[in-house]
Amino acid sequence: MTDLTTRLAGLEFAGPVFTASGCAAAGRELAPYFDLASIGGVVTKSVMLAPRAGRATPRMAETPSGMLNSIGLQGPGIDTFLSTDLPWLAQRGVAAVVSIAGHSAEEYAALARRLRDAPGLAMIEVNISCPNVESRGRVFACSVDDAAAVVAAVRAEAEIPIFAKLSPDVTDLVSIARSCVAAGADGLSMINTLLGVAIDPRTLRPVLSAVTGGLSGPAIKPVALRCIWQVHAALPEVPILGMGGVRSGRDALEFLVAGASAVSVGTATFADPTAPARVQAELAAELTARGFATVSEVIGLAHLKEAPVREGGARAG
Amino acid sequence: MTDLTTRLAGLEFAGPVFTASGCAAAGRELAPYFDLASIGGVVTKSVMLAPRAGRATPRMAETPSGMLNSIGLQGPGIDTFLSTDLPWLAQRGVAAVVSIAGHSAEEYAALARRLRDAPGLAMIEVNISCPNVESRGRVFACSVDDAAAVVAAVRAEAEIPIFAKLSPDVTDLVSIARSCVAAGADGLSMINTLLGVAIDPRTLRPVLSAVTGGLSGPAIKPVALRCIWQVHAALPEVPILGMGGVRSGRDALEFLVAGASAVSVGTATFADPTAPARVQAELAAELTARGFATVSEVIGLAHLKEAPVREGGARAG
Amino acid sequence: MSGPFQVAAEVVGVRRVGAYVALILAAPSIAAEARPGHFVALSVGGPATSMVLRRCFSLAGWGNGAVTVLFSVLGHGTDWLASRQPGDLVEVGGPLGTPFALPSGPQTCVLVGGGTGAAPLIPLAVALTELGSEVRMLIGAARAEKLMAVEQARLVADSVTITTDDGSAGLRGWVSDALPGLLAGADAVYGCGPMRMLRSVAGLAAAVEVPSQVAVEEAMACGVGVCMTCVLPILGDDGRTRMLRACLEGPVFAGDRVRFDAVGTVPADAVGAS
Amino acid sequence: MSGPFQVAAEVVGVRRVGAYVALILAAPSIAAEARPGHFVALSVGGPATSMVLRRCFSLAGWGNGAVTVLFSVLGHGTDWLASRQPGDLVEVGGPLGTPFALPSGPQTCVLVGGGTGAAPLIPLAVALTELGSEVRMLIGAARAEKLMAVEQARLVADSVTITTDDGSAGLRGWVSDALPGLLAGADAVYGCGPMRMLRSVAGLAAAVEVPSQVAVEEAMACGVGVCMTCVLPILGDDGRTRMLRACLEGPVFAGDRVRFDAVGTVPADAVGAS
Ligand SMILES: Cc1cc2nc3c(=O)[nH]c(=O)nc-3n(C[C@H](O)[C@H](O)[C@H](O)COP(=O)(O)OP(=O)(O)OC[C@H]3O[C@@H](n4cnc5c(N)ncnc54)[C@H](O)[C@@H]3O)c2cc1C
Ligand SMILES: Cc1cc2nc3c(=O)[nH]c(=O)nc-3n(C[C@H](O)[C@H](O)[C@H](O)COP(=O)(O)OP(=O)(O)OC[C@H]3O[C@@H](n4cnc5c(N)ncnc54)[C@H](O)[C@@H]3O)c2cc1C
Ligand SMILES: Cc1cc2nc3c(=O)[nH]c(=O)nc-3n(C[C@H](O)[C@H](O)[C@H](O)COP(=O)(O)O)c2cc1C
Ligand SMILES: Cc1cc2nc3c(=O)[nH]c(=O)nc-3n(C[C@H](O)[C@H](O)[C@H](O)COP(=O)(O)O)c2cc1C
Ligand code: FES
Ligand code: FES
Repeated sequence: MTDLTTRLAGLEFAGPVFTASGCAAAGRELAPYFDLASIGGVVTKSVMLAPRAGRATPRMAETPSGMLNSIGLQGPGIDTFLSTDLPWLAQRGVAAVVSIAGHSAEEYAALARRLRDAPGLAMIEVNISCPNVESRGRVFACSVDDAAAVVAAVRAEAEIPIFAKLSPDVTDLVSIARSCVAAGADGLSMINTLLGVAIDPRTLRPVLSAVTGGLSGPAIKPVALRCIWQVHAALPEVPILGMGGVRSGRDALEFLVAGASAVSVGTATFADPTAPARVQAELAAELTARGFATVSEVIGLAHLKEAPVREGGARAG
Repeated sequence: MTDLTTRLAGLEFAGPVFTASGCAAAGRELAPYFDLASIGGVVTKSVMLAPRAGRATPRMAETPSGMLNSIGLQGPGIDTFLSTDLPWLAQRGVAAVVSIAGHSAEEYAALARRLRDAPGLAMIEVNISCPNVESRGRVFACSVDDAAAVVAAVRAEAEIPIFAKLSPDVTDLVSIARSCVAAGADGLSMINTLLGVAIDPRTLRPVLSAVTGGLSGPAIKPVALRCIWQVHAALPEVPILGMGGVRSGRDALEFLVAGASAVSVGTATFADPTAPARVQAELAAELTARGFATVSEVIGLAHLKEAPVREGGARAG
Repeated sequence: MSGPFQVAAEVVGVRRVGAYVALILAAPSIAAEARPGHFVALSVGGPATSMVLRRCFSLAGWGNGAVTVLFSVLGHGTDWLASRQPGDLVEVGGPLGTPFALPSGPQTCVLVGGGTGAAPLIPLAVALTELGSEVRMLIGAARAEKLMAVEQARLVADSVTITTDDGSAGLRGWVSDALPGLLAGADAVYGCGPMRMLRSVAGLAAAVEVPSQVAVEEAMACGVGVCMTCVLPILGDDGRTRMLRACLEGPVFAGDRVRFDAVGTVPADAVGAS
Repeated sequence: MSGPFQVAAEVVGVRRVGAYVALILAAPSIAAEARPGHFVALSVGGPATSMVLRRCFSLAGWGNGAVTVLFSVLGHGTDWLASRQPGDLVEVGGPLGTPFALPSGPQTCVLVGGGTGAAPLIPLAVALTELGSEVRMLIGAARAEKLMAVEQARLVADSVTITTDDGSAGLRGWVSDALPGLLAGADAVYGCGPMRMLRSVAGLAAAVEVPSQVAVEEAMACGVGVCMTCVLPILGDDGRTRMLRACLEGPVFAGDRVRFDAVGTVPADAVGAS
């Protein structure tokens, strides 16, 4: 039986599987389906300083093996989050990874300040896939300097580990990753959604009222594995929280050997609210079948010229 | 009955559906399945100056609603292509769009020179998704300057329309598109594949011997539509040959209303060798059912604030 | 209440009912907690499907450890469901959402269903009848063959009125044309169907000061409240508008709390509107 | 020859045969032009599937306008095929590839099949027998239940030798252990199966100067020669190595032309190697 205890940036988690930001709200709604304390932790929906109503509907379009969303970061704002959502998780001993989002480095810093000594808070995930009001709405994650500025601002305020969440929609992901780490990120979450559009052939108009949305689900898994592969190869010491189409323990194993230290399960939760717990259980079985004693043994294994072929894994597909 | 005649950069084609480079070889192998002269034309596999053996196998991995390939531009080289492949198409009155690839602007220019007054050649598609030996293997399509340099070099040699084929793996696609047009591209082909990785959970190694490969198929359709949407919005006068997951006439219609003037069918040809002709026939039925007299009427229609809802289209999905 | 539950349910029956398909699934835990207005989310397409989202359906009935949904085949998901065989397994989550609020005692109730919106009204009529209420049912559709659950309605309601847009059955016109005639002495109105219909139902009820409850059908990605795709503008007790989740705070809302004028938008006066 | 063809074929039969499934499809045009060594490509998963590539299978037989494939259920694609019902339609393309070259007259032939590689040897044995040849069949597998088409082999071959890795049926060991004993007086050797087995078969035949033909199973995306995924290094008449397509120039190659040492690589001396 593999020991699932997972270490990220010096912290210990019950397992290597987390929820994905925006795919589990603040955890509570998933409580009927599995014990939230049994997985690595709950990554909460990106919270901003003020309450947000989000984008107009339709906000969702199903696509081949994926979906587009344009929620627009609807949320209660940091005050309600701190008074209601976070305590609920803390009372139940659930490891909380709070995702924060803002429109300027200052907003991110203010959020990090508000989160200081919040009970039950394990880590901060910095969602830098937001438009930067100070540079004509360019997304922070698309610029080496903007990304670093946000991470540095959060670093200056936070006393706990921070993970920078990267967007795949960039020319040179590794340089963005480097700048985030140089600015003080303890780890990297990847990947956020790919920008996409869906057209309704009945109306001949975009399906989403916002026109563009974020593509997630199994469709993007090869892109996620590529991003993790490249960044782990360049920065082998930096822990990666991997995500993008993880649906099964087999998928999670692929992410770990590609270089992720843990994974988040997002879109798969919509088809199966038990997905995070199920994926962790399936992963445990895959690891045990191959005779691994700990999760850390497999991280990045696919980068070895000749990885040991272990028993128990069935064929691909 | 909609008139399918399609104009691209001043040229007339029998229809708006083309094959996609690398997904139809040089056309000949598809001749048993449909009349190659009945579709817009055949976009041939990117040809280089010298013969190429390509990458080691495995070169292919199936992924959710898509596939990865790392063929490595295997091909006969420009001499054999000119003596064998192109004449075969010309003799049968098939419109040939020749895709060229090189490792330096000079190589592209040399290819364009060799293609001068080649019989039956309609256009050149410039595949700039190749590593530039002069800038540490960075892909031309990922740099505004490198892309422009290649296009300008081809423009200087070619007497026929040239389309620059763009990669979606960039931070700012519109600026790359602009620089290609400024350098003399008559149109743009988009999108090329997304860089991806697949891991074999049996061996815990990458499936592809080249590790990374290009992701294609329905999985990337939302990304393709987004790229076409953005570039058409920025450069409405520039004709776009759209591709990325087109499998049906419904898909093709979505690409046209998003801003493409014509579409290429790639991966879908592997599941159904008749796909290019079938997609064109299905598109004709969709257009006729909605009462459109010509293909050009629908190009970019989804950008109108209120597109007319036409009859006959069934619900999305 | 310990639900909702996520189970692999065995198909016990699939029947064509007019233009619709009735799918009966063995799901004791879900059946035990089902209430009128609840819905379920069904996984579709099998192991190698490209459809990553579940399909949601109102519960049209339950009993003996089984639940029934009534649906029309529109796309690949419902087509796959319609082709299930008894014995097959279908992943189902439920009961989901906030059901209709039932009165404490006997009342005169008008139930209005448009298209597939008639499905949840059958169990609602049963529950209201058990409370000794008088149930007036009004069912509308585009054409006669599109009418849903009329037979069941006749069994459970005190009266059943039919409308069709083309007059191929019952009265020609919309349910909103027939509703006013049914409101005399009514204590409550319940509606389910297209947003446009719900808007007029809520409006007509309000006009004669009869409280109404409406069940909406917003496109849903998760159905359990975690994704925020299914929101619509709802007036709160404090008079402020919030974008609430149709899958959790709904699908049933008080008719006078839905900002019908602003559905599909984020009204400028909504909490957090930018 | 006007093929290959792309048709929607009706399933005429699906049978379990030991560890394998026999799928019989009505495809007159394909059956009419089928030759031993040809294969077909089958679309899998239905309209909303996530599987974008076809699955390729050697033709195990044909006649009366139908073609038969014999396969083992490995993943979602073969699982979907195994669950087809008579009357269902399956998109099929074929006959594909370059078949075995047949002798002009009677010969003594040794046919070697490993695992699912036995499938194409059945029609090959029939064709050779029709030419008056003596057919010695050698079939190997990991375990007894993994042996394919042994019954059919006994009907069409003059002799049938069996090997299993674990000795659970026939001789313990690999086909390569049994082959030498069958080469006495042989004019030709035909092989189909895993690359490792084909390598030793071609080697043993060459050692006694008997010409061999081998049918390879490279992963294929298109099956018709347009994608270049299925290549392997083949020696040409000019003594130069080229990366040729298993789906078009193959799957059958002369045993002495396959660069078995370099399969899975691009040998430095290959035309166009960088
Ligand atoms: C709470 C709720 C209750 C419902 N109850 C019923 C019912 O009792 N009977 C019935 O026939 N239908 C009902 N629907 C609508 C039903 O969910 C859709 O018809 C079904 O999802 C269509 O799936 P498809 O794959 O066949 O169609 P497609 O059009 O191919 O589906 C494509 C996508 O659109 C979504 N979608 C399509 N139509 C709708 C719709 N009207 N509402 C929400 N999402 C949609 C699907 O979920 C999927 O993501 C209900 C919907 C909701 C939200
Ligand atoms: C020319 C040819 C002839 C074949 N003849 C037979 C036969 O007669 N009987 C039989 O049982 N099998 C045969 N195979 C192998 C058969 O194609 C695979 O077993 C099948 O594709 C597996 O599909 P799957 O979805 O069930 O498995 P998965 O492993 O889920 O398939 C995943 C992917 O891998 C590919 N793949 C998996 N295994 C193979 C393989 N061995 N060869 C090529 N591609 C593969 C599939 O095409 C698919 O793209 C043949 C293959 C080729 C190329
Ligand atoms: C509906 C939805 C909402 C999301 N909201 C957020 C968010 O608020 N913050 C964030 O960092 N990522 C958000 N994401 C991205 C996911 O966290 C994840 O990075 C992405 O979906 C890829 O993982 P998946 O394929 O498992 O969903 C959202 C994704 C979806 C589908
Ligand atoms: C096997 C394969 C080979 C390809 N080879 C080329 C190529 O040589 N040149 C090129 O510009 N694009 C090449 N492409 C990309 C396609 O032309 C197309 O841009 C991409 O696959 C997206 O379209 P699709 O989803 O319809 O396949 C190739 C794609 C595949 C799948
Ligand atoms: S459907 Fe996900 S929150 Fe309602
Ligand atoms: S499988 Fe495509 S060329 Fe052989």
